[in-house]
Amino acid sequence: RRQKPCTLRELELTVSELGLGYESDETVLLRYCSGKCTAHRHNYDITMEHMMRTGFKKKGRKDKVINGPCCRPTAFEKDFSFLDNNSRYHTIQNVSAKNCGC
Amino acid sequence: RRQKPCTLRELELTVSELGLGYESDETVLLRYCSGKCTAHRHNYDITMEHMMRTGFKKKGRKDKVINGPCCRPTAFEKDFSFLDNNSRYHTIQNVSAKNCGC
Amino acid sequence: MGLSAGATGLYFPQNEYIETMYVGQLAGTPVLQVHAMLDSDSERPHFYLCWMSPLKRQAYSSWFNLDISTGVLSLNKTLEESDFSWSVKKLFLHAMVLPNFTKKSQCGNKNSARIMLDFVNATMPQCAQTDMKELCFPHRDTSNPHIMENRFPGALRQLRRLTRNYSVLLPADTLVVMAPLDREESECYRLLLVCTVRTETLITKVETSLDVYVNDEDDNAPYVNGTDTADIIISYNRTKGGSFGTLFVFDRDLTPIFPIDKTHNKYVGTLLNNDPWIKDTFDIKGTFSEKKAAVGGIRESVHDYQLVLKRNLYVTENRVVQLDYLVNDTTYPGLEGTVLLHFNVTILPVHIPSCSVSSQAGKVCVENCLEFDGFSVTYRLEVPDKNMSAESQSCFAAISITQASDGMWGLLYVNDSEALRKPECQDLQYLVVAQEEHTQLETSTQVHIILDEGKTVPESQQFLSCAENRQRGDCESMRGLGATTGRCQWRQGTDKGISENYSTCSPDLRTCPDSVCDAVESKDMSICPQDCTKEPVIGGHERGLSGNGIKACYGTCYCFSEKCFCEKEDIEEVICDDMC
Amino acid sequence: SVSLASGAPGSPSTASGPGAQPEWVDCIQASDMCNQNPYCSSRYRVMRQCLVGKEKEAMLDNNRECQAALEVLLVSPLYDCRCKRGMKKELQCLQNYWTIHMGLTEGGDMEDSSPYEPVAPNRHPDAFRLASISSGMLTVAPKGFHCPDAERNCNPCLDAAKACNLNGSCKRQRSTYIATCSKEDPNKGETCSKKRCHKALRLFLDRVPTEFSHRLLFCPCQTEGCAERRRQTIVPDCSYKDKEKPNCLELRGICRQDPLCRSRLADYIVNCWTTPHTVSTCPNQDNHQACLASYARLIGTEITPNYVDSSFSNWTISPWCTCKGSGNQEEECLNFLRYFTDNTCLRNAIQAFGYGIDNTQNKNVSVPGPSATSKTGPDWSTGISEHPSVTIPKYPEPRDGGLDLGEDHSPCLCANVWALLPS
Repeated sequence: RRQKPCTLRELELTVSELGLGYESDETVLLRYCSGKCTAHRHNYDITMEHMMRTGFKKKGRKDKVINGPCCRPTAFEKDFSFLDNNSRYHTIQNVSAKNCGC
Repeated sequence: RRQKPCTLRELELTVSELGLGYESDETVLLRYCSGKCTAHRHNYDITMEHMMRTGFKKKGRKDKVINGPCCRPTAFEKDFSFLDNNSRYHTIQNVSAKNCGC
Repeated sequence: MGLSAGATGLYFPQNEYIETMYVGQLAGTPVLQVHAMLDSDSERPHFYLCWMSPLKRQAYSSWFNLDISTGVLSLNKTLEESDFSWSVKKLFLHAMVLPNFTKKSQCGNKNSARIMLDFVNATMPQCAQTDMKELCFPHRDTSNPHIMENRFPGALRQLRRLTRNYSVLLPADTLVVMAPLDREESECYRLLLVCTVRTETLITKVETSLDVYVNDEDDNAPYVNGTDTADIIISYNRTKGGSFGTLFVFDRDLTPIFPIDKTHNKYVGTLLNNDPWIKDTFDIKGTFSEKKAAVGGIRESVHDYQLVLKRNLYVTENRVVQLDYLVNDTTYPGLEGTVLLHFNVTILPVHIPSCSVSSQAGKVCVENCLEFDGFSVTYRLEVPDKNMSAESQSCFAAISITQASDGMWGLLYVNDSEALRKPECQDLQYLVVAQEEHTQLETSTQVHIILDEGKTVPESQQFLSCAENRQRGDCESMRGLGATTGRCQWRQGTDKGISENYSTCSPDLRTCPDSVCDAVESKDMSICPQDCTKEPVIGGHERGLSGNGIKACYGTCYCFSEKCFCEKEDIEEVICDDMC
Repeated sequence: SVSLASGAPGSPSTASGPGAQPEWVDCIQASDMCNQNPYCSSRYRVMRQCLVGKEKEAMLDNNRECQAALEVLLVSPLYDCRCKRGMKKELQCLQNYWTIHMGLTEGGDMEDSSPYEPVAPNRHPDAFRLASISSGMLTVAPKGFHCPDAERNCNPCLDAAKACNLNGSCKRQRSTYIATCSKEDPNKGETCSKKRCHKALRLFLDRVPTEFSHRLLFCPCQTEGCAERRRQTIVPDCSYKDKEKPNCLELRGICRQDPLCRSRLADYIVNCWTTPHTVSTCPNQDNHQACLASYARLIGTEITPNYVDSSFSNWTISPWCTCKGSGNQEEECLNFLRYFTDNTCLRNAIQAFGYGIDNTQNKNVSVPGPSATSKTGPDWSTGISEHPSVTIPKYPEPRDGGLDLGEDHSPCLCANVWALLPS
């Protein structure tokens, strides 16, 4: 089970399946970021992991921190417009990733 | 319960308590990023949250994605040098955050 | 105080004199007396005040007179209050001593005495108010006399305070050396001086110690204690700079290493052989050390001499030579100032018998290659049968050999894994040829490489770095780059903190990690980043030699192309959940 | 070489009134003033030429032009100028100073006078002298360094490192010099670049307040671990040790070639060394602070001193040098070494820094105090004046038999010479 690095993935969906509340049978090629950022971690991340496990508790802290770089979009595709099932046009921004990074 | 936004926090630790494996009683002021980035979310994040809940399963995908911007250091403090308990010097990089961002 | 080297004739045994001056001291009052040591009975010291340079002629110099023959410094004028008006507290004068008259007023050689006068703006305290110690032995007179050994006896110090008007009861007011001294017998004499002061009501005795040093001069010849001959055999180790055999030369005199230009005991060595081969091949290196004689702890010199190779010796060189090395104590006046040392050198040729392929990770080694030093052997692969078929020729590129950077052996490695997939390349024959660089002497051996049936690699699989794996399961199930057995190998560390025995996944645990980025590993960083990486390492670690590789690591060491990590491995990875 | 102490007749800035601190012109201003005066600036140029070559000693002594230049400059502001410690362009100020004073020193074993402004005398000198008169200092926890958790091993040097790490500037500066001093110097194959390390150490000691830097250097130790940490403060493997130990006179010679080192060595001796038997153990009325500051400023020069080992009770400080191979100048060499290895003022100053001044009640608790000062000068012992009988005290026993010449001098042969003197 090799840890796949953070990359751009694609999935064909209807607009309704985006979960944004629009009802439209038009389809969209949703691009999203998934995979591991293990190789981009720093000493900070190892320390945060350790603190999350035991360190914070010992110091009476309840912080929840991210213990590694996140695989996230570094840019989004331009606006996407469609006609919903009530024949009305909508334009939505920043729904599909253009490229990803840690 | 109001969600604290992503900010820089401080904690005084010994080097041993950093969990990096070094044994030293010297102390360091560890700065880290903690808090929510809810205010910085996009349509993409709402879609990812929806896909993680049901969307991916329906499409037979097992992706695990980040469904929101992460509260992470945007810069680290310079090197930190210390003498360990065997009287040997070490210098470590990127262990303490300088400032945070979503 | 340092006497200039080989100072013969008159010299000051003391380089600094001090006295305190008060208001109202009359002209003619003696201040202090300087002394000079003689070298012969006929010598007569002539004392002069002098200036380190014309600049140093000071306004106040005319206030003093130095008696040319007795060395007594006295006042030319009565000291008035006005003479103490400035805030200065310390005036300096310089005295020099010559065996004859002179008009020159500049301090000639470096050997002059410094006179420091403390001017106190007050009248001289009466005897009763004077502290006994100060009366007898002024505390600031910290200068210790230095007397050159083997020199003429004479007065070296005036013990009485000339500025004080009291009568001397008993004979001793000058410290005198009665006979020539020998430094090799004692370097220093600690004298106890007792000053007895009697007033109407009281007798007080004050004691102090005075250390009189005996300076060294080169009055001892060098000698050999034990053998003056070294028998040396040079075989495998024939590297430039190699040193062989040690011979010792002793000298009871000192060898000052500072300042370099003023060494009074200068040792010069000369190789007497004028055979050019010897001069191009050998050198003798001498080093000095100071030691204490067993008896009395007197300092003496030890020089040790070693034969040094000025170049690498060829494997074929085979010779017996005798080197004669003359050690000369150039500053020793006597005749026996030299010692002759002999180095009998036998140089054996190195025979390159045969080549063997050790099982260890494809190492090819000429017999005794591990001991070779100073000459190099290169390895190459040849086809055993010159008129082999075209397909077989294409298989030939599958395996290659490289020279170990840190040793005398060759390393066989897979150069083209695609070629190994062809059926005709499952059974390969090679000729490994070893050649000595200079003499071009060669030897060779046959190598037979058979591909393991079960381990043929599917077309698609791309070779990744074993080091990327963080767990045993992933590691041992993977075919990694450089894996000599076809599979990566897992090493489980047991120590708690940062340790050299860290857990990691390796292509071959015999050579990786071993803190050596060897010839094969250095061909591709992902073969063994544990030994070769120059990239940052995250987590507790210690870098290897000259900053490469990972010598010690906390927990498990795993590496990606841009970074390595040292991390405890006992947790299931926490991924970012809903709190993002 | 000079025969004039400062303020001799004919020198420009005779101090006025007792104890008044003359307002010093710094040697950069003095040089500018001289350069604005054609008569002075021409001589100044000549003098710089005289000091450039290797033959500067001969030039100063025999070259007429050099001497004439020196005579003019003696009455210029350049003669009495001084430099401020840590001033801007400190090195240039020192170079200007030595341009003149190079030709005026007594030379040989006589120490230079300090180019820095004299230190103000200590305002309450008696405070520490009471404590230091007792035979030894204290072994109890020092006032200045209380240990937070008594049961755990008390380590004031660790506390000093913690205090530094919790101060942003100190932490950064400390990390900078440690990283520089422990980084391998690949091109030279050495473990580090001593030159760069020395510069980083000087920067640290110049920029970081003494409350942090002196705590790291002079923290008092009662365990070996603490003493080893204190020894490691300057990263000695890089800044201090070397393959071979040079002769100390050679080291002093090298230092005297460098204006910064020469100045700081002179300042150290002026502020940290008193001739034996003066009342106060430190110059400037027991001004310990001045001594510690001038010691710390020697770190990062050729003469960088350090604790020689991790002993905590009887520690010794020394530069990295030996008196072996000194020939007939061994006494001079040992005298120089003694400025560090046998310096009562430095020892008291360090102990005073660590052991708070007023803890005097446990006087009898003795820490092995400073070894008896036995410079090669006279060792005093006084017969007690009693009516009319005569008491002759015991012959003074120098430390470890024979003349205490420190490192490795053969003991002197003891001889009694009764010189009965004045009656």
